[in-house]
Parts: sequence; C-alpha cells; structure tokens
Amino acid sequence: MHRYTDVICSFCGTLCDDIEVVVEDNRIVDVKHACRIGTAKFFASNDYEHRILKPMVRKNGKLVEASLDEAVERAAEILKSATKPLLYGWSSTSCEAHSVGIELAEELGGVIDNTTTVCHGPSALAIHDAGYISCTLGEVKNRADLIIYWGANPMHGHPRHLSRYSIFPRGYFRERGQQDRELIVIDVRKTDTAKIANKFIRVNYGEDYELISALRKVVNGGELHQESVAGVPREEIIALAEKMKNAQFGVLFFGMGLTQSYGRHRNIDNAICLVRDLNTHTKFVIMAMRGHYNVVGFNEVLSWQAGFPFAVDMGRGFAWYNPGETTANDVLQRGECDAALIIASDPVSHFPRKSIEHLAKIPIIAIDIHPTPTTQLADVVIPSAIVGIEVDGTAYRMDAVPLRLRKVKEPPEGVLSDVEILRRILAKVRGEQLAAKAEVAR
Amino acid sequence: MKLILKNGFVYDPLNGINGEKMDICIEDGKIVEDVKDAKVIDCSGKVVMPGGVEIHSHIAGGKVNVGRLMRPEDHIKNVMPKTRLTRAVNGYSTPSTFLTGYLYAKLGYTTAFTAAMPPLMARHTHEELHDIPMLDKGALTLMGNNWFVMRYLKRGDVELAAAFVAWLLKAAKGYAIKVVNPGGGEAWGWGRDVRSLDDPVPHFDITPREIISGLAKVNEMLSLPHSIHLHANNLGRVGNYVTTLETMEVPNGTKPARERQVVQLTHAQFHSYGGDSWRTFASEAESIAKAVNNNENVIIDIGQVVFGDTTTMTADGPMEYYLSSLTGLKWANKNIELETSPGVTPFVYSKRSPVSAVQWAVGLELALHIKDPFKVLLTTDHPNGAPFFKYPTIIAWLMSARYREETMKEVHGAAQKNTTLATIDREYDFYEIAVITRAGQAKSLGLAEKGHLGVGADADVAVYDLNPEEVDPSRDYKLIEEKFARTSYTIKGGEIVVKDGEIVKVVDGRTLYIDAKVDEGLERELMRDIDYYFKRFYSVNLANYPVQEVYLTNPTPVQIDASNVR
Amino acid sequence: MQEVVLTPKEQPSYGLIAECISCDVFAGKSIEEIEALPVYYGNKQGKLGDFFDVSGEVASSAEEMRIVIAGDVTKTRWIGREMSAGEIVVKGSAEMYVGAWMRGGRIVVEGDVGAFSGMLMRGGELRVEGNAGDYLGCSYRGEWRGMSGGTIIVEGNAGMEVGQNLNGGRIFVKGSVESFAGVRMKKGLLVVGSATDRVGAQMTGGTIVVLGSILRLLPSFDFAGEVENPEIDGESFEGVFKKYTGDHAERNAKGVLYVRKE
Amino acid sequence: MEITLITGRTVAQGEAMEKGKTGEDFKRACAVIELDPEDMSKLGAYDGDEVRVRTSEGEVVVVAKKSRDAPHPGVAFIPMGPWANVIVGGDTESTGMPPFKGIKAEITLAKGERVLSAEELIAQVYKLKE
Repeated sequence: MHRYTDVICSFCGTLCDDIEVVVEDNRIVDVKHACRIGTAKFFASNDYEHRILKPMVRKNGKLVEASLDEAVERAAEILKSATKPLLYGWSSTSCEAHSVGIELAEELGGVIDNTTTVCHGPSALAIHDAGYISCTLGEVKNRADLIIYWGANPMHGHPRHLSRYSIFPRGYFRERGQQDRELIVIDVRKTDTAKIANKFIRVNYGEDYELISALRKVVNGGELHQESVAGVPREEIIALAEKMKNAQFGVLFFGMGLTQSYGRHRNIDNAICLVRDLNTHTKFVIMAMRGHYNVVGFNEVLSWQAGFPFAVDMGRGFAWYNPGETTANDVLQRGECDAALIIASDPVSHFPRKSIEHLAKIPIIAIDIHPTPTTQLADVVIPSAIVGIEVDGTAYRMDAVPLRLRKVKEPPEGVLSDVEILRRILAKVRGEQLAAKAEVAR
Repeated sequence: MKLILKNGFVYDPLNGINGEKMDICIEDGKIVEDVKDAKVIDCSGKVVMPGGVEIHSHIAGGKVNVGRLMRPEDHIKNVMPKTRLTRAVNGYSTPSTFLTGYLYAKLGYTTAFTAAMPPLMARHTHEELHDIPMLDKGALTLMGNNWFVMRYLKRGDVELAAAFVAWLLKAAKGYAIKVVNPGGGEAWGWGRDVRSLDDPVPHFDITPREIISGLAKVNEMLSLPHSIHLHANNLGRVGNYVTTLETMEVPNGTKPARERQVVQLTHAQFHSYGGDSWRTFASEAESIAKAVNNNENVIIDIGQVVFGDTTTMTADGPMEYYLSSLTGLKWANKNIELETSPGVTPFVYSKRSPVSAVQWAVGLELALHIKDPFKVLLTTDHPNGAPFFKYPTIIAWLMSARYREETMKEVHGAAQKNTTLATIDREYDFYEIAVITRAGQAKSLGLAEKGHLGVGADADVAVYDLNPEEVDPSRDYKLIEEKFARTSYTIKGGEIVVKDGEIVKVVDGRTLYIDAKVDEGLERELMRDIDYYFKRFYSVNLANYPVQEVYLTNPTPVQIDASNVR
Repeated sequence: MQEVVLTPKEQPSYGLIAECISCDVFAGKSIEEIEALPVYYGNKQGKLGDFFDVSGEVASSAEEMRIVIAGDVTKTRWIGREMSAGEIVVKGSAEMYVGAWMRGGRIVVEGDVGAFSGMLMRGGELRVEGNAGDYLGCSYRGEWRGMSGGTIIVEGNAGMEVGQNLNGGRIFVKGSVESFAGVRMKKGLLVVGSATDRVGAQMTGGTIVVLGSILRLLPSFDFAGEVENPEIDGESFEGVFKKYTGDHAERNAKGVLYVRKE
Repeated sequence: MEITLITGRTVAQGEAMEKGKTGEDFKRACAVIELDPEDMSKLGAYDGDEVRVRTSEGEVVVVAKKSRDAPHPGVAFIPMGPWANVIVGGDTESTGMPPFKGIKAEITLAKGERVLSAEELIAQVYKLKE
C-alpha cells in the first residue's frame, strides 16, 4: 500500500493539487479531498471493463483487435496519404504530448486544433482585440472582496473552484473567508452557483452584450436612458456598477454562458473592456473558467511553438491561423479534411451534427482511455494511459500556472502514454526508426 | 569536433586581444591551446569574436506567451516554413521559441538569459527555454516584490532572506536575483504603485530602498555570480532620472563578493528621462552617464529603442497599465500571487513622435557618454525597446556618427533639441563592440567560461565577414549592419551551427541555475516558515512548487557554497 | 487593356489558395508561366493550370491587365491578394479573402464572396454583385489598424462584423448586414441598407449610415437629434435620419450613427 | 412548444463521462432536457416523460426533467453530449464556435418512446462506414 500526497487531479482546469491517493496492488483504494468528478476519475482508472485495453483496427467494417505496431502502421498510412488531415483534441493530455502532436502536424502539413475551439475560442479572439487583465488564483484567494461569476456555474463545471480559490477560502487580506467577500452571479438560469450567491442577476438570454455595454457606460460616467437593459432594471445596473467600482479587488469569472451564446467573442471583448474601465477606479481582473484540465496547456505550447493559440493550418509548411477558416468545425463543415487524428477528446459527442456528418465519412484514428462515440466511428483505436494517474506530464491550470502531474500507478499492461504513441506515429510517418531515448518530460 | 579558426582578426577583450591576427583552436567543445587533425576554417579577412552573450531579453515564459496570445497580427510576420533542419517559425516582436534560437545564432549569439521569471511560473519559463535551440540559457528570477523577501528584510533577518533566496533560486532553477519596480509590484495588487524610494509598500511596511539594499546585501552574502539585476522604480516616467540617480546610491555600502558590480541597472534608457511633462520630455542621459562613470558599484544595460512596432512586456504591472492608458491599445495584466505583477501592451515607436525620438537618442547617449564599455551592455530589453535582431542597427549607430546623423534627419526634431546626441562624435570600434555584446555581459554574469576565447573557455565563437583593415565602420555603416546580422560562422560548443547566415545544425544548449548551499539549521528554520505560508496563501502546495530538473535542457547547476550564511 | 481568361476546372474540396491570381503577378508573364504559377491546397502544391484553363493576352503592366474568371470558384481563396492595379472580374462566386490587402485596381465579383473579403484593404475597389460573407472589410485577428483605404460595394447582403476595426476607406452594403457592423470602428464610412443589432459596437470614431431600419440599438448610444438630407464624407443621403453618437461604452467615443427615420 | 435551447456542463455529466460513455450513467446524465415547470405543464409532460426535441438540424428523444434552476420560461437545457449535439446547428459565423446555446427548438410529447443509448444514437444518425 502506498499513500501519495499532493497529487494533482487531472479533471478540470482547477487542477487541485492537494489530493491524497492510496494505491494498493496497482489499484486506487482511497481518494481524499477530490470533488465528485475527480474522485470518479481516479477510481475509474481501476475499472478495466470500461477502458480500452487493446489497439483496434477496422477490418471489413468492424473494429478488431490488432497489435500496437499494426495500429501505428495503419495510423501512419492514413495520415501520410491525407491531403488535409485534422489533428484534434489535446485538452486532456500533457503538454509533452502537445509538443509531439504539433511536430506531427507540421510534418504532415495538417490542421491542428484543440477543444478551445468549442469552449474559449471566442475568449482567445477577444484577447486578440482587447488584451487580458488577469491574475493567478491565489491573488483571488488573498485579496478579492467582490467575486462575480457570469455565465459560469462552477458548482457543476469546477466543483472545488469556490472552496479553494474564490468565495470560501481564508486569504491573507481576507482572514474571515466568505464573510469578507461578496458573490454575485449573472446568468440566464438560477444555477446552483446562483443559489449560494449574495446576489443573483437574471439576464435575458442573448442580451449579455447589451448589459455589459450598459454597465460600461455607467462605469465610464455616462447616463443610462433605458428603464431596463437585458431584463435588468436601470437601478440594478447602476448599483452593480457602483459596487464594482468600490470593490478593493474585484474579479469577474466567466464561462461558456458568455462564449457560446449570442455575441460569442464580442461578449468577452466587451467584458474585458469593462474590467479595463474598472481599473481606472479600482483593482479588477477577469478570468476564463477553462474546462479540461489542460486545455490551457495546449494554447500555451502552440503559442510558443507556432505563434497562435489554437486552430493552426500547417498546410504550406508554416502556421496560418484564422478562426472561422482554420477551426475544426469549419474545416469539417466545409468538407475539407480527408483524415482525422483525434486524441484525448470526443468530438462525436461534442461537435454539432453537421461536423460529424463529414467526420463519419473520413478515416479516423482515435487515441483515448475509454470507448466513446468517437472511438465507435474510428478506423484505428489506440488505448492510452491516463496522465496524472498512470503517467507524468505537465498541465496548465485555468490561470496558466503550470504544474507537473504525477504518476501514482501503472497503466494497464501494454498501454502506452499519448507521448509514446504519438512519437511512434511520427517516426513511422517520417519512415525513421524510433529514437532510442526513453520518454523524457519535455 | 576539432576546429581551427585560422587567421582571423580576433577581438577578445577579456584577454586583451584587440584585432590581432591569430588562430583559435577548438576541441571537445572548448578552446584549446593546440589541436591536431582538425577541420580548418579560413577566417582571413574576417572578424572573430567570442559568441555573443545576451544578458537581458524577454524570450521565454508566461508574459512572452501572453504577448504571442494577444498578438496574432505579430505572427503573420517573419513567417518561414519548416525545412529539413528547422521548424516552422513566425513572429516579429514575440518570435516563436524556435525562431528566437535561430535568430540569435545568426547574430552570432550563443548564450541568452531571459529577463524576468516569476518563480510560480518558472516551469513555464523552462518549458519555453527548452524549446529555444542553439543557446545556453538561464533565467533572472523575480524577487523584488516577493512576500517572503519583504517580510524577512523588514524584520532585519538578512540571513533568513539569504536562505530564502538560495532556496528560491534552486526551486525555480533560476540564475540571479531580479528586482523589478521594488514594492510597486505588490502595490499593484491593489491597483497602486510606489513612486519613490521611500514610498512604503502597502501592508508590508517596507520601502523600495530597503528592498534594494537588502537584496544587494543578500546577493553578496551568497556570493552569487551575477549582481542584483535591478529594474528601478518609475520606469518610463517623465523626470524619472532623479529616482534613478538616488537608486544608484542605495547599495553603495555593500561590497561586491566577486570581481563585478553590486548592481546592474537594467534598461537604463527607460530611466534617464528629464522634463516635467510629456511636452517638456527630455534626455537626462548625461547625468546618468556621469553618475555611472563615478560609481564603481553600478553598471547598466542600455535598453535601446529602434523605431517600429513592438510589444512591451515587463513585470512592472503598473507601468504597463500606465502605458496602455496613454496609447489606448490592448493591455494584458497578470498579478502573480505573493510574487510579482507583469503586464503586456503593444507599442509603436514612431519617428514622427517627439517622445520616441528622444527615447531613441537617450540609449545611444548613454552608450557614448559612459567611458568604460564594461559598464555599458548592449540590450534593447527585447522586445521593449525593439526586437533583439535589431542589434546590428544599434551596433552600426554606435560605430558611425554619420549614421546617427542620417537617422537624426529622419526623426522628430526633439532628438536634436532635447538630447545631446548630435554633439557626440565618439565612435565605437570592434573591440568596444565585443565588450558590450559579449565580454562585458559574461563578466557581469560571472560566466568564467564565456565571453572570451582564452584556453578553457567554451568554444562559442562568432565569425563576421568584415575586414577591419578594409572596412571603415564610420562610412560603411550599412555594411556593418548587414554583416553583424548574419555571421559567416557561428560555433556553439565546438560545432558549426551557422554558416553564411544559414542554420546548418540545430543544437540544444545548456540551462544554468544556481545551487547554493546554506547552513542546514537555517534552512530547516526557513522551511518551517515557508510551509506555513504556502498552506495558507499560495494556491499550490509546497511540494508542487519547485521545478524538476527534467524541464531543463542539459541542466547545469552552478554550485555555490554559502554554508557560512547562518 | 489586355485580358487573360481563367476557365475553372474542377476545384479541390480542400480549398484552393490562389493568391497568384492578381494583375501584379500576371503582368509580363507568358500564358505558360501563368499556368505554372503555384497554388496550394491542403498540404499539396499545384499549378494554376491544374485548376484553370488559361487563355488570352497578357499585358506587360498590372495597370493594363484584366483577369476574367469565367465561372464559379467557390473553393478558391485569396483572389487578388495585395493587388495594386488592374482589374479582376469573377463571373460567378468566389470563396474567402477576395481582395485581401488590396492596394489598388478593381475586383468585380458577379456572384457572392466568402468571409474576410477585403480584409485590410488599403486602396482600390472591390465590387460584389451578390452577397458577402462575414467580416467584410475586416482587419486580421488582433490588428487594431483595420482596412484603411479603398472602397467596397456589395449589392446584396453581408454577414457579421462588416468593417470590423475599420480605420479608413468606405464600405457600402446595399442589402442588410448581420450583427456587429462597424464593431471597433475608428475611422471611415460604412453605409448599409439595413442592420440587425449591435451596430457600431465599441466604435470610437467614423460614421455608420443605415439607410433602412435596425432591429435594436445598443443602450450605450445617445440620441443626438434628427438630420435632414445629411452630407457625410462627401456623400449625400436623402431623407430624415436619426443621429446617434457612440459607442459610449468607450471613453471619449466619437462615432456617429445615422439611422433613417421610418 | 417553441423553446430556446441551451447546452452545457453538469456535474453528473462530468462524473458519468469519466466512467466511460457506454454506460447507463452517461445516458441518465445526458439524455435529458431540463424544462421550466410552467413550460412542462403547458406541454403536459411530467418528470421522467420522454419528449422529442426538434431543431432545423434534426431531432432526438430525451427525458423531460423539472429544472431546479427555474424560473426560466421558454429556455430549456440539455447537458452537453451526443443527444444535445445531434440537434445543434453548425454555422460558426466565421468564429470557429458553433451555436451551442440559444438554439430554436420545438418540443413535443413522445411518451413511451425509447431513448437511445449513445452508441445506438451514433449508429442511427451517422451511418457507420462499411
């Protein structure tokens, strides 16, 4: 039996790093401090019935077991013969895997994109226009006296966000924890997060942008002529603006309620500008509630290696980026790509129908831990080990703080890490022998 | 690889060699006395210098990447496809990591230190350094707003402060103490700043003066290779030269533990401004230069401005806010718990702008008014003053009064009126250029095996296609600019990595960091205190904070015995 | 004026990058040289001649050059990129980025154009007889200095974010436009037939004229009276218009929005 | 009945997903639509009744559930997953982001109709390759 402390949970962008895990005979027998989802993830690693344990290759319309070499060979063939392969997923694997994946995309002249494309891609577009006025989560814990969640429901998406970083913890300048802070939730529904807030503001669906514009006008000293905006009465808007201006350290967390709804990136653009306006009065910051545990890591690695955060087309041997053109859903819906490598993600569950209709027509290589609708449609399936449980690796928290995830148990026999699988595919694509060096961190 | 660089004009200031024709022998990555059966490179008619050493450049880490994230429009510039050897690259003011390595190598640089690493984000910095090929690397580590540092110094516990600094350098795998807007970074946690050396830091009851002098003392107690690396308060503010002059006096009571300065005042150009409003904005470079000339404890690097579009980035959060509110351009900020508060905003240095014109002149004035070239290091504070690959232009300006005059004609009259640049006729020679681009930098960093070509030095060499007997830099400044941009050869660790301005081999450099040992009892005391603080105020556990060595390319600890610190 | 005719053959489903279709590039070349110009699709490089039959007479200078694309090229991108002179006529519809970075000359598309057409234009004229996609006359991602000169005229409708970051030049859309027309606009003139919502969002300067109605006005615009037959940037508009200033979400915003009174 | 459909994350969906997507848990967590109680009574549906949700993209049968986040009349919620996404529209309006929220949908009763498992749904909607 071995007890591991300070284990980092590889579920969501909160990257809680205080987990205790007890492992006995390569089985996780106890998990402490993790949330419901995190706990489920740790225990699920034991459950080999719901894992993919052997590589599979589609033959005569059916997926059949194959050797790893055969699966890698088939994957390399598919990718090499493609004119516009799409390499998608990435958000639930390590930065080390991203690094090999980007090299593979460059080698193939493919399009590489991650799940940012369907969560905070609009936030990236907004940052391109407005910048990003942010902080690390410890700053929120130590200083924040006003916390706003807008279109975000951490009680569901990031269960320990509230207790570790925002409302509940005692901080250096907030010794009494929750009593020293105020929580406001702005949403179209009275979510579970809204239920514990000091104040809930209901905004009409699709009118967030108008509400932000109204707030900005008031914050910047203008007069609001409307009786109400987006379903929120004028007095309430003015009161909210005053509250924000008078906070000592305010923070606006936003989620997919803003990025996925009407207005998309402009909602975020306007919200960042609101925070910028507030900085002429006080200290205010903004932060995206990033979902997958390493969705940020992919944005970081791709930015420093290829110059752009997501959706890069390497077709001409260099990186070209323009969401709307080079993003996964657009490439799929225009029917442009002719093969796909999907790793650590399940677009068949999470992409709209039109995208999947094309995906279903082209050869797919899926690298994943357990069966998903994507592996169901795949032509090559390669099982992989779980980063943060069965292999080490780097991940970036939602505030871009990088952490080193640790291995606490062995993967199922014969199952390799994403890094190792990708290295084998890359070597095969290049027609090279696999470099002898063992799996190194970066 | 064995090499003989034959018959070049060698400029090796640390060994007093000034353009002598001689051979340089290389074996096993080192400069040797003599070598047999070596490949001979004919360097006749060419300048041979030690590989360039970059002491202050924002090339890796969180805020550099925020610059990239924020500026896709910067990355449709300098676009080059992958080749058999090199990766696909792009980026102008925030080049991708691979491009950063390639571009430095083409300039003849073989070592670079990234200017500001927040310890909490150190893993990120090292991940990017890992992906910068061609260079030996290190990171200046931010400490001037660190809560532990401020607490220990406030209570006068310099020993504990020293133990903490030693621990932090090892945890972050950092190389030196970097101080940025001391106290101002913490004040920015509340949207405030400190504006003078005696402005107390909110809630911490300590002043910038105390932080600077305390860290200077700690640096010498630990006998670290580099001095403290100081970005003074009030960067970029009109009339800030007063603060700068005062700041230079602060560490004067401290004796250097090694043969170097006590403080490197970084990007001094941004700290040498007179006037009392943007309308009366003027140079005070002469006053600053005079103070540097008279102060044995201080050297500077320039932070030269070159006209064009760039991205400013610094751990000086309030300054970036101030700058972005002047331009109205997009602005990124990132307060980092217990440590620092960086910011990023684009900036365009326009020839038509009186302020930009003066800024351009100030950097050159500093370089020309300071007598001892070992006290002036060439930087652009990349990318703040300009991208680093503009160095050849700056070298040409320093070597040619005529070139400066030509440029002066194109820029706003304020450069003529509000600075002394037009009155200076000094011109640098190759020897002095070698000082400000390698020898002086290596000396300041305490890198015994770099910045020179003596036996035992690292075989890092740059060969430029310039014949000092034929070229008149004063007149042929365009040629100087052209040839310093593309070496004939760059040799890194004894291997030819650039030939005729093209990358011919991609190598990984080493990453240097400080491994200083202090008294064990003192360290135990420190760890107890840190543990308490981490649990309560950091958002990561202590066990997850230190950067593992696996992140470093060829990790190279510099062992320091400071066990006498107790 | 001499004319080269490109008759489209089958277009690749991957999208065809044909930035070589520009009078500047064609001028002075032989038909064979034009056929051999590089085009890109997916990870492949091909020749213009693989996808178009090339015929006609080539002029020696761009000014004297006309290129006619004789049919639909709905998978072809970057037609007329950075063109400085001459004329391109597309007798059908084209895909994204028509006339991006254009500096002079004229492009006429008889059908529709895809998104990002007229991106970062600095001069010349882009005329679209059908509809335009999203981001007509936009800047590149992150570039705050958007389209700075030239004229875009669209007879039909246009999509989202027409004239995003507009920094000079003129855009006329006779039909309707989707959300965020003139978003973050700084200078220049944008005239549209009708608009939905969020017109002039975050604009700090320049003028937007809506000749018909808008669905919804942002709360951060202020009414500044009615104007009859206004003359704006040398263009006269008939009728009575409501004048608004904004976007007052921004500090010191100097944008003006005219909406025809119903 | 016309509604505005929103899709998104829930803790149950997250938890079930980590256990694999082939299980009953995943279906129970995702093949549901959370409706405003008033909308439910207008529709004549009770907790646990099957309903058909139709958009311009297609249709799907899921289980109706009384929302705990009400009131939000006219707005309904389906957790992200294959059931939601076979009816989500495609156009990213040149931003890369499909419209996952704010989709116009029509709900009708489908009492007793079978709710497909993820696997069945995928097989039915996207013809498997031969």
